[in-house]
Amino acid sequence: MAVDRDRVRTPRTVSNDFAAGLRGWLDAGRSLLTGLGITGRTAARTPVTVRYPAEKIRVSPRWRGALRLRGLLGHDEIPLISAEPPGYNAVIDDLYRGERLPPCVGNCPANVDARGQAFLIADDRIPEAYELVRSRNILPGVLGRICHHPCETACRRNYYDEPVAIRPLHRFAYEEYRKVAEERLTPLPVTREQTVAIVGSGPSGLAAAYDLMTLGYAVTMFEREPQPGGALNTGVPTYRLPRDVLYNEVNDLVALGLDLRLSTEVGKDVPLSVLMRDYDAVLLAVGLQESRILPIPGHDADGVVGALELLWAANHRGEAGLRGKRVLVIGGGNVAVDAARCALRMGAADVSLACLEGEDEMPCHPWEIEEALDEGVTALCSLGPKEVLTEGGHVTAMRMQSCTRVFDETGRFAPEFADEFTDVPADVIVFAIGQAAKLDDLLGGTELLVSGRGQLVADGTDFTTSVAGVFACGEVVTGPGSAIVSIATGHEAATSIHRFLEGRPTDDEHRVRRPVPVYARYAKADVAGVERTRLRAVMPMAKPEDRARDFRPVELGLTHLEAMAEASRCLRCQSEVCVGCTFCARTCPDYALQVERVDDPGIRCLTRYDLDLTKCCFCGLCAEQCPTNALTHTGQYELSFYHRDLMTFDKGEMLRDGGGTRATGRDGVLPPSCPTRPHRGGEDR
Amino acid sequence: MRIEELREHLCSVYPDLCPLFSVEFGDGTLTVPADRLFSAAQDMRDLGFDLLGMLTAVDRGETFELVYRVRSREMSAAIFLKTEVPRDEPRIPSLVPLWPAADWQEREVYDMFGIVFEGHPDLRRILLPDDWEGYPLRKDYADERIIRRPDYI
Amino acid sequence: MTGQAEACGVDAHLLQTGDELVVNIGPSHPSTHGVCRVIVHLDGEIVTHAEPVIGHLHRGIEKMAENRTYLQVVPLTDRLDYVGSMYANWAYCRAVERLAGIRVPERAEYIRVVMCELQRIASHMMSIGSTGADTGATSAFIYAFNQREQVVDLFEAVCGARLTYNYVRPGGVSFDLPDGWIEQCRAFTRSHPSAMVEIDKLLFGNVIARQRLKGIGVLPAEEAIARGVTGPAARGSGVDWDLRRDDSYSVYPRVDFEIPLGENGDAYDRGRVRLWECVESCRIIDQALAQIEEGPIKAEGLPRLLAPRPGEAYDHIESARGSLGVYLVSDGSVRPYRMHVRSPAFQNLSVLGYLAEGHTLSDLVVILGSLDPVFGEVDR
Amino acid sequence: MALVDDLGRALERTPGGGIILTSLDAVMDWSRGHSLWSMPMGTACCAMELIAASFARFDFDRHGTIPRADPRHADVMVVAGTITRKMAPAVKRLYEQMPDPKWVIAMGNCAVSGGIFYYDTYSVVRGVDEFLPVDVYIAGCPPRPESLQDAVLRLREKIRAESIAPGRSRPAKLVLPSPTDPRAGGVATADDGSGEG
Amino acid sequence: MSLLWGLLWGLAAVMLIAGGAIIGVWWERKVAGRVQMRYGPQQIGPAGSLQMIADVPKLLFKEDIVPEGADEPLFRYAPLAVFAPAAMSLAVVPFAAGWAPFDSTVGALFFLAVPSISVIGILLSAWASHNTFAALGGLRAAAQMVSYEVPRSLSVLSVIVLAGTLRPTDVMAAWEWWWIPLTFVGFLVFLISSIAEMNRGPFDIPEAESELVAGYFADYSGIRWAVFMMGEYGALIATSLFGAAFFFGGHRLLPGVGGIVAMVVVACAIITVVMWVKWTFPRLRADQLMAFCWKVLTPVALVQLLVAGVVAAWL
Repeated sequence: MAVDRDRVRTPRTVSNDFAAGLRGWLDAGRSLLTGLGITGRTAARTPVTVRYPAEKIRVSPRWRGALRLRGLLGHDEIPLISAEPPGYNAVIDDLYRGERLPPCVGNCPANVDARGQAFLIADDRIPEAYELVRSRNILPGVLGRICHHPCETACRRNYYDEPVAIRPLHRFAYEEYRKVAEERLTPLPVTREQTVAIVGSGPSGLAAAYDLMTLGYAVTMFEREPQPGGALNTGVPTYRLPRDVLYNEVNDLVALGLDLRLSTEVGKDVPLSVLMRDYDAVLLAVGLQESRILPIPGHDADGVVGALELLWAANHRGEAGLRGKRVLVIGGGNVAVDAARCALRMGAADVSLACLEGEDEMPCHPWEIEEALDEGVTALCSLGPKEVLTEGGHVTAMRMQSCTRVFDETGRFAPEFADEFTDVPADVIVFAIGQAAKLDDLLGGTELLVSGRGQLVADGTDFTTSVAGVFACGEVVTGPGSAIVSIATGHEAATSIHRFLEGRPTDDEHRVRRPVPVYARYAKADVAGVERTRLRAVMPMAKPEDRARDFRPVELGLTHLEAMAEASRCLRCQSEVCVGCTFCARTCPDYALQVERVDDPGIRCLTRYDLDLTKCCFCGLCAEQCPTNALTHTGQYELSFYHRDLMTFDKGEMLRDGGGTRATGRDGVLPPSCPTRPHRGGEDR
Repeated sequence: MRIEELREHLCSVYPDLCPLFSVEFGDGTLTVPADRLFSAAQDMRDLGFDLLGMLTAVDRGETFELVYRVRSREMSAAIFLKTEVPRDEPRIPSLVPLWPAADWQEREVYDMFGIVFEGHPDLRRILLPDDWEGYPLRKDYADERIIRRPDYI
Repeated sequence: MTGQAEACGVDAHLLQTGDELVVNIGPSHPSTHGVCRVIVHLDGEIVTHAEPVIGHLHRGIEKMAENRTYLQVVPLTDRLDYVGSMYANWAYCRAVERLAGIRVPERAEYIRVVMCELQRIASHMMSIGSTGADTGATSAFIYAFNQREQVVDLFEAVCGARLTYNYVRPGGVSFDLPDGWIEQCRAFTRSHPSAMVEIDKLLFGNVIARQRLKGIGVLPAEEAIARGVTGPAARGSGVDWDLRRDDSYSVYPRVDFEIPLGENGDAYDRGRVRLWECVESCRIIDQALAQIEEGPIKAEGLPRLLAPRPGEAYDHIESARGSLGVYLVSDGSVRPYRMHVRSPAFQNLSVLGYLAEGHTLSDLVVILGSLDPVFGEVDR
Repeated sequence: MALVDDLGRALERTPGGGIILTSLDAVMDWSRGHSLWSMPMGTACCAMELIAASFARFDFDRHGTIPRADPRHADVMVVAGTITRKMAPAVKRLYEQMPDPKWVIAMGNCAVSGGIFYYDTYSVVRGVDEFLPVDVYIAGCPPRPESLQDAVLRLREKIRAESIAPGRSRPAKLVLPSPTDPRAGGVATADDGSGEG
Repeated sequence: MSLLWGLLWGLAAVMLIAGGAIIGVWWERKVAGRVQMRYGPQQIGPAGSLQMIADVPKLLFKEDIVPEGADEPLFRYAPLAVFAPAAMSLAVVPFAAGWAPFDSTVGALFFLAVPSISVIGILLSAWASHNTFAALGGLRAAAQMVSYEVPRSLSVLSVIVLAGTLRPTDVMAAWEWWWIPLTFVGFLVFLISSIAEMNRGPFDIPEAESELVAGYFADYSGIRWAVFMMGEYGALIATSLFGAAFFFGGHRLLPGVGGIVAMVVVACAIITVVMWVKWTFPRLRADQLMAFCWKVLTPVALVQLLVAGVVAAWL
């Protein structure tokens, strides 16, 4: 222990005095001499003074000097995040390391630049916004409707009031882009002679195709179904995704130069070995085709259907023989909820959904199950399927066992059942507990390794398979997941193919991986009493009762003005440009900041940003609350003025260069941790 | 005296006032009507609560709520004594005879709220100039010199 | 200073009452540690009656707190006890955390303890220094102040301010320790005890200072308890009462330290108690820095506008002057309904009249200094 | 100051006096600037920085500025800290007791405008310039000791514009000569520095 | 002729003290700085030596405030009453062999008696400035006056007993080497009591900085306050020169012209020690000073006188 070493021990009691008599007097004399000795020794040492005008103390990087704005709306440009496909990860990584990556961009699996899109839409440059989004998320219109929007969960406005509606903005951009699509779609030049074949036109294949086309390769795509889109075409119900949106966006790609061959099944019409010979690289983006059925007694009775087959029927034929029947859907994921809602729309008398998990831990998205419950689906939770009860080959009921716990303490899937059973009467049982890939005819005649359970063996990070030149991406590698995750794997696979075709190893130290962002969990800001302009644009929804009757779309889009207003709500996080969100003025204890901005859509600028330095108490709360890092404390401390009115700084002066006004303090004082930023209290940048 | 015995003693002596007392935190609250304040304080003093920690008042609209915090060192327990005083004539017996520590704190409460402590040796304003009219910490204190910070949250 | 008396509103008749001379140690005086006016009735050089008049720095912080959100009150508490603003921050934040039921992460508690022990050293340096200045040894004040400058540098490196830190927040602390800070702090705690021994020799060991300080302003133990005196002023009289050990909060149970006590309760004992408390604080800091480990520094998921449940909470800590308590009443809105600060300096100053009888004028100044009042906290 | 004032006026009237007066002014301003004895009117937190400014680490004595507690011996009153309405008459009285060529530095936001105590208080004077003529304002809460020394240097520049003869001050550049002067942004300053008396 | 010579010498003494005060104040601020780990004045002249050049004209042109209710003439001329004794006591200091500006037979007695007049000056200024604090300071000075005069005289007496005469030049002539160790304790007593007499160092009770703010010269501003300062530094110079002469042999240390230089050097050393003592120790209370003088300094001085007497008798 550091202190024990030195010889300073605290005395039991502090009151001591000179001894009485002569010894006391001698000690007193000696104390005078020791006093003189101490001052004498100190006089010999060099003084500790900092000779002010010549030498100045280097203030600490966190010194809270006068405030300064780094950038101002309308005065500085918002940096857009875009780069050539292989280099995009590098751009995202150094933004993240320099703490300049906005949370929405960071949390999106494909790192779509939502901040750039909001800026462009607010600036009324909507086609550019669409193209900016399309460079990373290949189907903006489609995902504008079905994405599970992780960007909105990470949006910093959750902390202040309500998150920015980023997904509806994608959808709005798609609708605006349609008007100007023709003249903007010019085929991408083919600059390299190597060719790439892509099997399957799902989102991952399309993303890879787009990347490779921008790099100059000639890409041919083979699709088994008569219409493109893969799982989006067959799996997603039409009330959530009208098919024309999907086909328009795929045709955009064809217009850009993609050679798309529909209803040609690789493995049947064209053997895979031929493809591997003719093309320099092959990408298997086939997704998952068949839904898994639990091998429980009675599973082969008629009336038992797989979820994918039901959804295919609903999407294409609009009729699956469920009129007036009681339908029971087994499973708790998004596919199960889609199946249940489709059954409802196909005239099923009563639809119920049974899943292992409890009320609040269902794997599907909360807003999905809410909409389903509104439309009349009944959810039976914590029930595990045991046996199908049949009567003469027809399904009459399903015996379910109540489940007490789904995951054991280490989080692995090990459900525990209590021994009480309930019989749920049902005419049709739909299994939506997972999908699997049907690869036997595709891989016939090639040495591609297949795992025991029939899954393709592929590297999860490089998306290479056992055979050189053959790559795989999408749900066939990652298993069932969301569309945006497949698109992200598409981009990674395209990078691997590009490196393979250029002869470089697919994985070396130059390859930059996407950073795994960590964001503070925001407490829900209670929005009571918050003025209307700060709140989120309300997405108009059709009424629940007439929604359930047919397949017309559920969510209706935003109008032009609504979208621009919503886009201007974006705080432009980490862009070091003040957008006048006024949260610094609200949190200042002395009301020293007055921030006013003009808010009508399109023309959005900061009319007033006054700092009254006479009232500011240099407490640093404003700089911490600033979401965009625009407001910072400089190192300026020499703040003497002759007139009191010189001490109020207006918008122009706030932009002054913070560095060297006579103070040694450097600018670049990073407000330590805006409560919504990752906890790595940044050192001086 | 152990804390448990203290709890029984309190419940037995003041059954009607239902004192709530948490043993684990070692502090409790005793709400006493104004007239029984001095006797309750005297009991506390005899029980061994020799430190008067805090003495303050809160403006509860039509009444002032006086909060005393007495602390005993051996038992390391603390009791909040609370009383209500009507707003129109706020009079309460002073506790200076029991704890001299209350002297200046009562003068401060008189200065800020206008609550008169009977029996206080020298009840004058302590923080504000002597010629100050009005009692600032009352919620209805009107003073044209105050500029209110705009309600901008 | 002729017009001193009129300046402060003492009317003329009070000046010459009989043979007693009324002297006004005015609100601005080198040795009143700020703005305190003492009306002294002198019989020759001997003080017959001394009455401190305070309120010259009364800014109505408790009234202001009723119109600020819970986070905006923290910069206000900096200005309460400006020599030790880390305490006021911590006491207020503890009251808010107890009111709103916020759990503070481990690392934040350790950082708070280290910061407050450093603040105790800085505050005691100011107090020991001003004892030296009152008795005339300005060099001792400057030596003590140099130690305080080193502590202030440590604070500036962590939270960016020299005096008003606004560092402790409800739910944790606002910044994490910069890298390299812990070594700098360890170097200080190693060199500080020997500097304390040197100041002890220079100031308290000196025969002239002992004559000036011993036997001055004797405060008996039971009188100290009765009058609510806490902190080093009480420990000088032998009252063995320290909240860090007796009411053991935060991570103090995990560090061991001694409580220096005086015997005869005079200005000398109060001064030396403060001096040896600084050495003990160094030990606490070393042990805390040894036990600290990585982790979050702020409670997760705190809303921007804290609105705790209606109710009340009182919490206190051991500041450099005594038990500093904050009593918060909340009505469920984002602003506290009532905030009261139980100020130890206010309580300790109330014994000045009692102590000063029978001493000379120069001793009155020394007694005032030994009670170590800071008038931001006295007048609030 | 009567003796000095009529010396100044006499010099102004005599034909050749102007030259002597300017040189005498130069000497006097130099000497007053370099030996500004400060009267530390420290009330609150800024008093801590005021003390720190005159101690070992930021030595004020180097600029010839000694803290003199007695108003009679001081030239510049440094008002450091919040001035409440109970304290104001004492500050006013002490200012009047200071001998004549005297200046005031308002140190810290509380002295400049009440700072953090501007809103919601009933007892704070919102700025010392309500009852004292202030020469230099220092922003900061509390300002660093170097800011106080910078203010003393600023005051020296202002004194260089003054003269013994009343009402005859040379125009001084009152806008701060700092490299990136907060006011540099093309905004017309309050006055062009003609400097009244 | 002696009147002209007196006027001339008076002017010379005032100039010497003014120059000494300027250097003294600068040296005091430097010593204080170094003791307190800082630099002291630095900006004017090499190492700030010309700092007083900036202070003096400022003080000259300061407003000369006479507080209302003050006794006008008394107030104006009290500082002179403090300054004059210092100048006069300089007259009897034996600078060269057999030469002192005013070589009277009772020079030593004159040197011991004259400085105590300055206490009257202090009382005058305290009474005239109609200020409670000044009055307290003045009364304190008067109360403690006698207590330090007695040991001061006794300590010088021991040297006179050895020399056998009161005339400073003869004392210098009779001075022997071994007197230094013999009368060293006497020198210490002399030094301590003259510090008390000059109201400096641990005994600056009349103008206690932290209690009475500025004691008796609280209400003097500008040049009148400077005259008080010159009085104080004048006394300091005179006492250290006298101490160097009587207790360290003054010009007898080195033959010829070197003697004066040696004397001045020893005087500067004494001044530095006095300043060092001022910035190290806290301040005594008035009654503690009197107790210290009567109970400690006077017995020690008597013992020293006894020793000196025995040695003188044995010689």
